[in-house]
Amino acid sequence: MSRETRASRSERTGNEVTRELRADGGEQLATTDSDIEAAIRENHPALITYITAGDPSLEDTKAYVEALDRGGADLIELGLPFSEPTAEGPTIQAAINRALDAGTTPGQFFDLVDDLSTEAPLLVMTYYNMILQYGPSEASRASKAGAAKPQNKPDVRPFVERAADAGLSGIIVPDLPAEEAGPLRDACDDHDIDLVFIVAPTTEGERLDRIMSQVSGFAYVQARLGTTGARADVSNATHDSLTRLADYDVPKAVGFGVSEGDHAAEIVDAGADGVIVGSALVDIIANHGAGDAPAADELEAKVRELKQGARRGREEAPEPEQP
Amino acid sequence: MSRETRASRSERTGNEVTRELRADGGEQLATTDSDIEAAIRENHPALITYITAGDPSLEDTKAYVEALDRGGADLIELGLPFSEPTAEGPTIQAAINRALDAGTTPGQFFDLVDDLSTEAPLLVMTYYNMILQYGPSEASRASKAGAAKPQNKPDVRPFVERAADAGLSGIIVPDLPAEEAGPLRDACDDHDIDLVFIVAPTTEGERLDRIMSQVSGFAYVQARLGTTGARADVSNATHDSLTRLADYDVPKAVGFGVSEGDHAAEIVDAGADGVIVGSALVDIIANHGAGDAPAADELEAKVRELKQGARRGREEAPEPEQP
Amino acid sequence: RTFGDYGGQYVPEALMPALQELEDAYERYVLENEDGFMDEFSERMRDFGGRPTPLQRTDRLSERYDREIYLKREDLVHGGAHKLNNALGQVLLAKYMGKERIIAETGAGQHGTATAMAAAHLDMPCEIYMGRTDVNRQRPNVYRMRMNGAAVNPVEAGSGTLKEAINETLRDWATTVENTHYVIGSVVGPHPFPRLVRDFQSVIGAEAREQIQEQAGRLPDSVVACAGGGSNTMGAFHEFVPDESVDLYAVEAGGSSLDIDEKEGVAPNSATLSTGTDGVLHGALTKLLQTDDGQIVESHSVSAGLDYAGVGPELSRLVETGRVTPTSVDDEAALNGFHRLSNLEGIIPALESSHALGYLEENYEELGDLVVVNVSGRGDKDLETVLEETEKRDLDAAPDVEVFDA
Amino acid sequence: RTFGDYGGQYVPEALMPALQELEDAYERYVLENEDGFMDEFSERMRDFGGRPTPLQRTDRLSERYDREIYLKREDLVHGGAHKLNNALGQVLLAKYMGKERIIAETGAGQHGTATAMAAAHLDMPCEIYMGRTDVNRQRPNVYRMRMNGAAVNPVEAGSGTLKEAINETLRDWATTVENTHYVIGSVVGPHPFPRLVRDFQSVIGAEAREQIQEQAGRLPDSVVACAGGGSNTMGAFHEFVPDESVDLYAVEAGGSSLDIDEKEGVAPNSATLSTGTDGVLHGALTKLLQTDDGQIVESHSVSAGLDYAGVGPELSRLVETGRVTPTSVDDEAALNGFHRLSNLEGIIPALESSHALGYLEENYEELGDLVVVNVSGRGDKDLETVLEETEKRDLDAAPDVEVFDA
Repeated sequence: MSRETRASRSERTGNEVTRELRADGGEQLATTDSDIEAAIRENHPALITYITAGDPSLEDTKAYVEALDRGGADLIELGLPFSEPTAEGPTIQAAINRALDAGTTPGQFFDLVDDLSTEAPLLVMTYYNMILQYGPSEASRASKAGAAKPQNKPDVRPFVERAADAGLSGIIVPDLPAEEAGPLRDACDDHDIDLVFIVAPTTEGERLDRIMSQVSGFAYVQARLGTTGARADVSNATHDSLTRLADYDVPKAVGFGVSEGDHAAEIVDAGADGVIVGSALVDIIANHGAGDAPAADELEAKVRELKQGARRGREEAPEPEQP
Repeated sequence: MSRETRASRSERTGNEVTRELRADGGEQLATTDSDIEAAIRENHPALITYITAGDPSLEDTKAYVEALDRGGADLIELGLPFSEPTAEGPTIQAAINRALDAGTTPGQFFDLVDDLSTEAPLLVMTYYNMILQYGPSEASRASKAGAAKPQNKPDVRPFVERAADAGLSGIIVPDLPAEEAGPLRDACDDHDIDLVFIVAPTTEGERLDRIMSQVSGFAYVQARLGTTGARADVSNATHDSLTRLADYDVPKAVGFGVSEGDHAAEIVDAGADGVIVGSALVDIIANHGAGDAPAADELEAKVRELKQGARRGREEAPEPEQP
Repeated sequence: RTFGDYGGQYVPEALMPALQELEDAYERYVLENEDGFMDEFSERMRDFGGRPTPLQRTDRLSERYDREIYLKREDLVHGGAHKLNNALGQVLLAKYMGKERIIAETGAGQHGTATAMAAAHLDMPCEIYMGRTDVNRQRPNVYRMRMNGAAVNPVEAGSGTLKEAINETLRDWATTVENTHYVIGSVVGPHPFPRLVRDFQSVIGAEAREQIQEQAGRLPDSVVACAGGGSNTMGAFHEFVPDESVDLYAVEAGGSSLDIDEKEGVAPNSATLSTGTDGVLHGALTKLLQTDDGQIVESHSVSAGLDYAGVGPELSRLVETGRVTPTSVDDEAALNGFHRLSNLEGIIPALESSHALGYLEENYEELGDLVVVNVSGRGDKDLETVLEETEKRDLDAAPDVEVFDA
Repeated sequence: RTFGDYGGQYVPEALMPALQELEDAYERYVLENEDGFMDEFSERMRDFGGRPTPLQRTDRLSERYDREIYLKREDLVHGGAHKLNNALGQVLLAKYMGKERIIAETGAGQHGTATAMAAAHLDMPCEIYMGRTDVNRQRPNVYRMRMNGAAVNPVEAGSGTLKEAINETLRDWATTVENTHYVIGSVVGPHPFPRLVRDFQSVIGAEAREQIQEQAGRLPDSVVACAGGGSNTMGAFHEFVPDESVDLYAVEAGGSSLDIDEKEGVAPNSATLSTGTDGVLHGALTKLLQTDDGQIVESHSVSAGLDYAGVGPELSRLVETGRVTPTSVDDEAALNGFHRLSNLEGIIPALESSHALGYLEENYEELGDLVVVNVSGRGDKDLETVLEETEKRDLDAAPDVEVFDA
């Protein structure tokens, strides 16, 4: 039995994102699949990659995104840096600091995205305050110059609008739980952008249902408690989470700690539709420093290794039961 | 009218110290005058000198005492050093510290006094604890080796006995007010030793009577509030105190701050029977340091100057009224 | 979950179940006194913490300002500040909830020392995150925490101050949330923390309200408290909020200037209520010091305890509705306030509290005839800072600096 | 004027009228509450000083020693120790007497800071004498005094510690006695100081006696307090002296050894009641650490506040009559006591008070089922000393020293 998700509910309500995800590996595509869902389904098991925009510069990021694309990434998450990255481990935290030190702004970020044309759909990953503050009106800007003047309430719509314009397919907000996501969910719906939610090892019962009723694109399965960061093994929590999610008809991608092809294989083996790799790629960028995109080749090779790992996992995976 | 003093009371009670001090300058001696009273009377106005025993060594002290004697001191106070000289100013405090650093003990002090034969009678000036602790029995000494053993109560008699044996004529104890002086007063009486009390600028009324009823030898008139130490002027307090004491029939000697012949003159002029000089002499000793009694000549000259000053004061003094 | 639009729970998904569990515990133990929780809390605050603290009528300040000035003496709480009210409450709550481990962040070290004391008292293992810069400049507080048996984990990231410590504690909590309680140090963070901390701190105002009526025969015309995160502020104000006749003044750290350097991402102040804009930080929608883009700026104050770019969401709301008046005084006024109280009343106040005293000096005429000032903590911890800062300036209320050289 | 043979007034004649004046004021204001003096004193100790202090039942110490251990929390008094009880009392008395100036001596700075606070509070000019060595090693206390508006006069003589400071203060007083009151810091000195200070401090025991009966339903089996000069000791004991069933333990500083080096004039301890002999120091006949000749020796203790070669004459008498049991623990036991209370109870005690806690650890079996320990002050002031001394030793109760290096 398939439990209700945003996808299945949308279908019933006649929403334009009407679609059906088949748990047998995505062979059967619904016509209104989003770009993201389509990318996962078509390339199952999918490899989702993350790097931070502006690390170490936006020029480098452009070259690195293209390298990820060449290497076979099926989806690419681009981090828009925020000064308080409380959900990140040391690796991505450092990347974000490098990007901020380079002066990366949301405006420049969107300009970069405007400039990119990759095969893989792009998502932006950022913290909620960056979304709230984007593109304030002239009146609001003026109010910040002095003390205690009236201020427009922050609004998520300018950000989502600009993201849609730039061709972004999805948004991930690590500090926005389903309970607070109403305004952003609505704005994303209005602009056909997927809003990805994270499912944690601690997410169970009613809360799991609530998240799954809001998620679109894919469910970001957090492999373990804690923060992002490359680790040497795959935790039991991953297996448990995938088991808990088995009945929901939305793609599941596992992140937090995936660093090697073998991890990818094991995760796909455990039933995931995709793996998300971030810190392992950011490490490569960090090791090469600034210059003329010196990490591009290594990134491309790493993505290839991971993609192969994921495929190996698929071959080893038991045949999924039909829903 | 002459107010009652220890001297006049003793006379009435048939005590062996029966004597009468005449305020006209001591021409008329009572037969039982103490050595100290006799010295003041015979050499009126008397010069009383103080140095610290053991500063900088007991050998030096012997030579210095002899120099004071040669210079014309009429009485010589020898300080027995105590570690907490709370009534002293910086000069004598430093002298006491030098004496303690040199290892001066009460035993050595008395040995020195045994050795001295001066024309001027000698007094010991020390703090009460030195008197209390002198010459404990063997049992008491033993008790101090361990913790919390029974202990003999400290007693003033061994000290007074030894002082009498050594030929000391008087004792001055700057931290022993009349109220606490009973035991020492009794012991001194038993050994024919004078007990000199200090009269402060704050001493008035009943307390003055109480002190004067216990004093013997002379009343040590404290020239000003504060501690010992050479000063450049003679205070009003000196005049006030001498006026307050005018009716008591005991010699009055003024100390605390007398440093020059002119001071001595002024004090005698104001009606004192003697002047006490300490810090000015200790300064000379301090300036010469250790060696073969290098300050002796200068001490002798200083005493001569002071004695002449006191005599000058006497000549200028108005004729005292007959009692 | 919110105060008007302010508040909420903007945290990683992994923490949400813990917040729900905490909300449940808050309702049962704090609001409903289940198992006598609040009774035990009050008793321990009395016997261990030293409550009630006095409300002291000042002789010399009252004369100086020609009105009745009362001080609420939170500097006398065990540990030297109001911080224990909250720390003890939360550690005790964690014990009732069956948690096995306590974590907390600390900036200057006041909340860390309070939490370490409470954890030692209640026999709970405790780890404190503290920025490397703060560790190095607040050694005595590091020693105190360690002597109380807490581990102190230096945070090397960023500028090594409070913000980084909070971030790192959130990361620990995201990893250990199942057996660990995070003792947030102020009325900030996601729901239910702002309410929970406020309720533990509201004893300040509850006592003061009763004491002033007993001692002065009526409610005060105004209550003045400094505001950083806002825990002493909400603690002092909460019970007076329904008393419409009582004006409430939140005095923020004006630092050296109220302007923000957008380019450098630096605010030379911590006057969030006075100058901040709405945004989300550390789990709540509230007023913030941020750039137009939404990056949080480095705040600054001579008082480390006020040096925070956010503020409690309930205070944002009370300012929005006009119930609380946001104000600020600059570093110099605070330093003068420190010296003035030390010199006139024999009470060395925390530099935080000195802001309230600086405001009193500058604006006493607006405060009515009967004023309560919250002295949130004692200033022993600030001596070195005050000496350094006093040497740089020509302060009216300070002793000649040379006297400190002898 | 005496306690048995102990006590008296062994001072220069110039001071005697002032002592008589003080005795008169003591009788009128303290004993007879003339002009409501004692009422004002109590009120100020409540509002300014933070009294009453709690009597806290400990959870973990009680478990450790398998008996009821209560702590009297004088560490919560304004300023951080019981010292204010006396300082405020005397400064207030000086005001009632029409004196215009306050002087005091201080060793580690606790009495000096308390006096400076009291003088600021009561608007009295104040000068504190402090040995040069102490000035240099107790900078924070020097700053606190100066911030409270007091002048701090370094005393260059001798070893530059407490003894020299007392001597110098006596010299000042001998000069200025007509308009100046000397606030002696303990139950020492000439009559009436030992009684006066005791009476101001006896609030400790008066509160504790009432509190223990309220909380435990009966009088304690024993009261344990550290003893240097003895003001917290007499303060804690005085009200219990008539209760024959209550054993009273005065715990002295055993330093490194109880032996005296006669030749060097040095005692490596301050265990005056335990090992001293009768003599006169600073105005009173009492037990002293002295050589056979009567020279006062340099005492030593890891705790500066206990480091004194004399002791209050009333304590000498109470030991002589057997009412008080003199005991001591060494530096190491005190340091362990410091760490143990910090770690187990979240209370960082003064090193002075740590001696009482060290005695508790070593002798709890003799103390009965219900024990009151006086925590005379807080240990913030001692952090540096404790760190230094802990590094030199292998202490059972201390955290690993490396944790302080991070």
